[in-house]
Amino acid sequence: MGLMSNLRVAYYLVRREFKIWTYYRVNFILDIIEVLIDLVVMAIIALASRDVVAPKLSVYGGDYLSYVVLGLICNRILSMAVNAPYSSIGRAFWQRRIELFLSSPLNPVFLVSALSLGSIVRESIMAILYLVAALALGLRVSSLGLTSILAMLLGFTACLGLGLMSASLFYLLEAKAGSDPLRWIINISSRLFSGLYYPLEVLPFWCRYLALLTPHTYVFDAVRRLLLNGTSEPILVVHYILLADPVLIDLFCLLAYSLISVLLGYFMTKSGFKIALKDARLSWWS
Amino acid sequence: MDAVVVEDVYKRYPKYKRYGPGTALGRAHWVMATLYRLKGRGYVEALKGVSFKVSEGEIFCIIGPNGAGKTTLMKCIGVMLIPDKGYIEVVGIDVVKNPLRAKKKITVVGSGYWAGFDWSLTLVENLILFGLMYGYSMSEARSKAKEILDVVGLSEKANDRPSKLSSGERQRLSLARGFIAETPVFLIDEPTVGLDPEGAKQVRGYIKSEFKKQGYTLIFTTHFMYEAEYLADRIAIMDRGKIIEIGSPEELKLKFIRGKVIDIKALNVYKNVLEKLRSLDVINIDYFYRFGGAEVNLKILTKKPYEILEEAIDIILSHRGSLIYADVREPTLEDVYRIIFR
Amino acid sequence: MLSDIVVVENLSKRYRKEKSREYITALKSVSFKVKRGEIFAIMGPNGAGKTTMLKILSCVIRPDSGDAWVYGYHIIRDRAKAKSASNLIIGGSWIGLHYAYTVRRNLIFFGKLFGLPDNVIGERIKEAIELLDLKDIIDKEAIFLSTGERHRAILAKMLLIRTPVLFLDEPTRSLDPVLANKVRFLLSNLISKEYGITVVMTSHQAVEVETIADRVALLNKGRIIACDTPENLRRRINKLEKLVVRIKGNLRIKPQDVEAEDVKYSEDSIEIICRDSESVIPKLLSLAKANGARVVGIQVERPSLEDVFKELVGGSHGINE
Amino acid sequence: MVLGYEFKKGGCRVILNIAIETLRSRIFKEYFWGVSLTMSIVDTIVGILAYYYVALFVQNAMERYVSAYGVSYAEYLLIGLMAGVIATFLQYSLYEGISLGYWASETDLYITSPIGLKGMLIGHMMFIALWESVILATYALAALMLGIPLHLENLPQIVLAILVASLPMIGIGLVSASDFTLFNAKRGSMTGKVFSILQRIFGGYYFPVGILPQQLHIVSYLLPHTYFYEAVRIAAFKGVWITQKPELLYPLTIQGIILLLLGVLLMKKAIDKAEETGDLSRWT
Repeated sequence: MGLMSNLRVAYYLVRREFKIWTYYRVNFILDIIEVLIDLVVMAIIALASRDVVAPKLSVYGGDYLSYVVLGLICNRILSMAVNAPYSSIGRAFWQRRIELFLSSPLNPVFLVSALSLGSIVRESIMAILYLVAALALGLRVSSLGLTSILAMLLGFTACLGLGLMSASLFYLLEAKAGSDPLRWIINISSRLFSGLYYPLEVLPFWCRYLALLTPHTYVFDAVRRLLLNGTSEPILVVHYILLADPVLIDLFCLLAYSLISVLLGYFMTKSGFKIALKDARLSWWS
Repeated sequence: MDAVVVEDVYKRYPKYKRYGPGTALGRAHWVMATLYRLKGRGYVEALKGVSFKVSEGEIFCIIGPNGAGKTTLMKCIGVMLIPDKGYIEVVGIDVVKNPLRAKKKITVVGSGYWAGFDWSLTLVENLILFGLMYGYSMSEARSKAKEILDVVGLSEKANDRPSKLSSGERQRLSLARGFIAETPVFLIDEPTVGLDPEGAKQVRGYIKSEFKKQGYTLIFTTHFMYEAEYLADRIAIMDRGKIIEIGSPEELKLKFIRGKVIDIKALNVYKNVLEKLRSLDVINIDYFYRFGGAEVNLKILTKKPYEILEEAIDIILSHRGSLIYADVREPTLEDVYRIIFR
Repeated sequence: MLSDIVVVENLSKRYRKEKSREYITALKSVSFKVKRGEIFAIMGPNGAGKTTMLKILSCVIRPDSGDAWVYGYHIIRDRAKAKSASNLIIGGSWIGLHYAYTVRRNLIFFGKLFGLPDNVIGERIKEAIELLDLKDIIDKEAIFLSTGERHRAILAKMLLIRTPVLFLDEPTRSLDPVLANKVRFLLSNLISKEYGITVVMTSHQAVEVETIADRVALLNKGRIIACDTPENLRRRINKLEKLVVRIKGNLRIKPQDVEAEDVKYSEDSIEIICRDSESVIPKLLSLAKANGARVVGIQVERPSLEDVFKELVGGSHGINE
Repeated sequence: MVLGYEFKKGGCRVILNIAIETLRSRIFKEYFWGVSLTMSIVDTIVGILAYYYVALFVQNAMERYVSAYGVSYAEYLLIGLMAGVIATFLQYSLYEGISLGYWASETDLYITSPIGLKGMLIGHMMFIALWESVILATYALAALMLGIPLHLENLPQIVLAILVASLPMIGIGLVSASDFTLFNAKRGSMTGKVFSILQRIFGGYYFPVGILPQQLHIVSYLLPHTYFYEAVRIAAFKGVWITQKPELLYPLTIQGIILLLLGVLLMKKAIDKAEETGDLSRWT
C-alpha cells in the first residue's frame, strides 16, 4: 500500500467521523456547549477567587484564570491523544465494523492511528474553541513563544505513544469494556497530580513524585512558564535534581518520554495485533 | 497453478469456562484466560490438520455442521486469524509471513451481522471506503461503487444506511463489497443466507457466470446443499476440525449413497405403521406430520427402492391408511450430508 | 371453542423514510385466518412485508388500519393478553439473548418473562437440552456462541414457552441440514401435533413449506396473492405432471379411470400425463388392487413448489403493474 | 393437548421477578468485563479529590460567598455533589433504562412478552439506583476520610427536602425519557443535556449563585435545580425543615406540578409513537 492510498483512507475516516458528529444538528451544538461548560465553570471559580489566590501562583505569573484555562486547553489535546486510540478501537469493535478493517490490507499501526485521527481532529477543533472561549473570558498571554508549541508537540507525541500502548491493551488484556489499566492510571494522575486545576503546592510533597508519571505535568509547567511570564523557580522533583532552567528540563523530559512511549507503543500495537489475530480477539465473525 | 494451498493447518482456541465466583476485581477474563493458557489445557481444537489445494479459477465449497471449523478455516485463509501450525499460501504468497500482501489478493465476505460494514456510512460510502482500502483513487472508487451497486440492484438505496436494509439486501451489499476490490481470490461465508429464492437464484447465477468468466477463485461455505451442488466444482466436507471428504458433487454422491430416496405422502398413518416401515431394509426415515397428524410426509432412503416402495404401499394400505403421493427420486447432496452426519 | 386462532382483517401499514416525507407501503389490506393447530407459513420475496406482518401480530408495531386478533384478543385493545398468548422467535440474530448470561440462565429468564414457575422451567429446560442437543452449549455464555449455536439457544425458547400461538421468523435460517431437519421435525411432530400449538412462521424455503406447512400465504409487495394449502396452490397453475409407474401384473388403464390426460405404455412401465398426480395415485392404487396388480415404482415429474410460487408471484405482478 | 394460558395474571410478582432478573443480567454484564467496576469507583474518588483540592485552593476567596451557610467551600461543594448524584438519578434513570435495554438489543424480548417492558424499566432503574448508591457511599466515605462532616444529624430534614424537591426532577426525567422516541434521541437525551448544562452554571451546583453577575440570576430563579440544591444545603447545614421555607417550597411544588404534567403528557405521546412505529425494537 502506498502512502497516498493510506492517506486517502485516513481522510475518508476523518470525514466519516465528522459526518456522524454533525448528523444530529441539535445534539452537535449541545455537545459543543457541554464541552465548553467545563471551561466556563472553572473560569467562573477562578474569576471569583482571582485576587485572593494570586500570591500562591507567583511562579506562573499570578493569574489564576489564565493558569487554569491554559491548563484546560493543553489537557484537552493531551488527554485526547491518550484516549483516542483506545476508544476508537473500542468503538470499532463494539459497533462491529472492525472486520471491515481486519480484512483489508492496512498496516495495523496505521489502522489504529487512522481510526483515532477522526477524534484527534475533532478534539483539536474543540481545543481551538476552548482557546476562543478562554480569550473571551479573559485569558491574557504575555508572550507567544514558539517553544511552548514545541512543548505541546512533544507532549502530544508522548501521549499518543501512551495512547497506542493502551489501545493495544484493548486486545492484549481483553480490557474491552470500561477502560484499560494504563489509560486509567494516566488519566487519574493527570487529573490529580499534574497541576491541572491547582498548583502542586496544594498537594502533599510526595505527590510530586507521582506527577512525574504523566507527560501532562511537564507540558503544563513548560507552557505556563513560557506563556504566562513565569519565573524559573523549581517546582517538579526533576527541577530540584537537575538544576537547570526548568523549561529546558521539561522539554528534555518530554523528549525522552515521547521517544520511549512512541517506540513502545509502536511495538506493542504491532505485536499485539499479531497476538490478537492468533486468538481472534478482535473479530465478531464466528 | 494452485490459487490457494492449505497444508496441515492446526488451530486451537483457549476455552472460556465459568470461573466460579468473582473477586472484587470482577472475573478478570484475561487473568483467567492466561492461566488457562499457561496450564496448557482448556483448549478447543478448531482445526486438526487440514490440507487441500484449490486451483486457479475453481469454485470450492466447504460444508459441514455448525461448529465443524468452517469459519475458522475461512478466517485463517482470509488472514483474519493466524494458524498455530501449518502453511497457507494464497496466489503464491505465504499468508503468515506476508499478511498484508496476501490480504491484497483476497476479499473476505462475511455474512449476516458480521458482514463488516460501517453501520453509520451509507451504502455507497461503505463501498468507497472499501475501495480506498484496496488502493483505488477517490474517483475510481466512487465510479466503481456506483457501478457495483447497479449490478447487485441496490442503486436506489445507495444513500441509505446498511441498518435500513432487509437481511437479503444486506447480503447483496456484502457481496458488492466483495466485488469491488477485484482480487483473484474470494472467500464468501454463506453467500445466500437470508435471501428469498429469487434473490438467491440471482446471486448464484451471478457467481456462476461472473466468477467463471473473470477466472476468480472462490471458496465458500454454505448450508444449502443444492447451492453447493449447483455452484461448486469441488466440495470439502468438514467435521470436528478435519476434512473428511473432498470431491466433486457426483463423486461424493457415488461414494456415500448407492440408493434412492422415496418421497411418500399418506393419510391416516400412525405410530405402528411407522414402526413397521422402520423395520424394513431402509437407511433412514424422516417423517413430518401435517394437519395435526392427519397427513404424513415420509422420506425413505434405501438401497432397494422398488421393493421397499412396494412393501410400504402394502403396509400403509393394509393399516387403513391411504397413499396419495409417492416418488422415487435420485438422492441429492442434502441426503448425502444427512447420511454422513446422521 | 375458538377455532380461528389468528384472525387478520384488512391490515395496512406504511413506514416513513428517514429524513423525508415519503412513505413506503409494507402491507396493503391483508386478511387471513389461521385455524387451531395449524402450521401457517408466510412466504414471499424479501421486502414483501413478512416481517412486518409478524411484528404487528406480536404487538411490536401497530398497524395504520385494520384489525387483528391473536387467540381471540385484539392486538391493540387487549395487548397484554394477546402478547401473553403468543411467543415470538426471531431466527439467526442477536436479538433476545443476554450476552453475559449462560444459555441455561437465558432460558430461565425466558421462562420468567412469561411467569412460569421454577420447577416447570427446570423440567422444560431438561427437555429442550435433550431435543435440541444443547448439552455442549448450555453452560456457555451467550457471547461465546457461534451463529449456529446461538440459533439453537434461541430456538429452545419454543420448547420452553408453550403459549397457544407461536410466531417464528425464519426458524431454519443459517442452520445446517441436519439441524434444520430436526427443527422441522420438532415443529411438525411435537409442537403442532403433540402440544397443539398454532404456528405462524415465515420461510424462504419451498421444500420446508411443502414438508411441514398446512397452509401458505403468499405475500408480494404487501398484498396476499394466494392463501391455501401447498397442494391446492400447485393445482392452481395449470401445468401437466408426468407419472412413470412400474407395475407387476397386468393392468390396463384408461385415462378417464384416473382422471388423467393421457396414458402411454412402454416396455416395463406406464406413463401417465395428468393435471394432479396426488389425486391420480390413490385411484391408480385402488385400481391396481382391484385388478390384482401391484405397483412397485412411481416416479413423478412435476414443477417444484418454488416454481409454483414464482408463477403465482409473477402472475399477479403482471396484473398489478 | 390444548393449552390454556402460560401466563395467568399480570401480577406485581411477575413484574418484580422480571425486574430482578433484569437487574441480575445487568450486574452480570458489568461483572463480565471485570475490572471496570473497581475502576469507576476509583475514578469517582479521584473526581472528589480533584474538587476537594480546588476547593482547598480557593477556600479563602470563596469564604464570602458561602459564609451564609456557615460552612467551608469544600463542605459546600461536596454536599452539592452528593445532592447532584440524586438529582442525576431522578432526571436520567428512566432515559438510561430505556437506552440500556435498546442498545443491548434486549427490548424485543421484553416487548413481545406480556408485561416485560415494565419489568425491564424497573430492573434497569434498580440497577442505576444501585450504582448511584454505590457512588453516594463512595462520596460519603471520601468525605469521612477528608474530614468533611456529612450532617447526618439533619437526615430527616434532608430526606424531606429531597422528597419535595424531587417532584420537578422526576418531571424532567419523564420529559427527557420521552425524547427517546419523540425526537429519536437514541444517543442521549436533548432535554437532559440542556438541563445539565444549565444546572452546572446557573443551578448553584459547583458554586453559589451569588458569584454570577446580577443579570444572570433570572435564569437561576427559573431553574428548579437552584431550589433543589438550596433546599438540600440549608437542610443539611442548618437543619431547616423545607416547610418552614415558603420561598423554596412554593416554587418547587409549582414547578414540580407543571413539569410532571408536561412529562406525563409527553411520555404518553412517546409511548404511543413507540407502539406505532416500533421505535424501541431492534428487529429489522
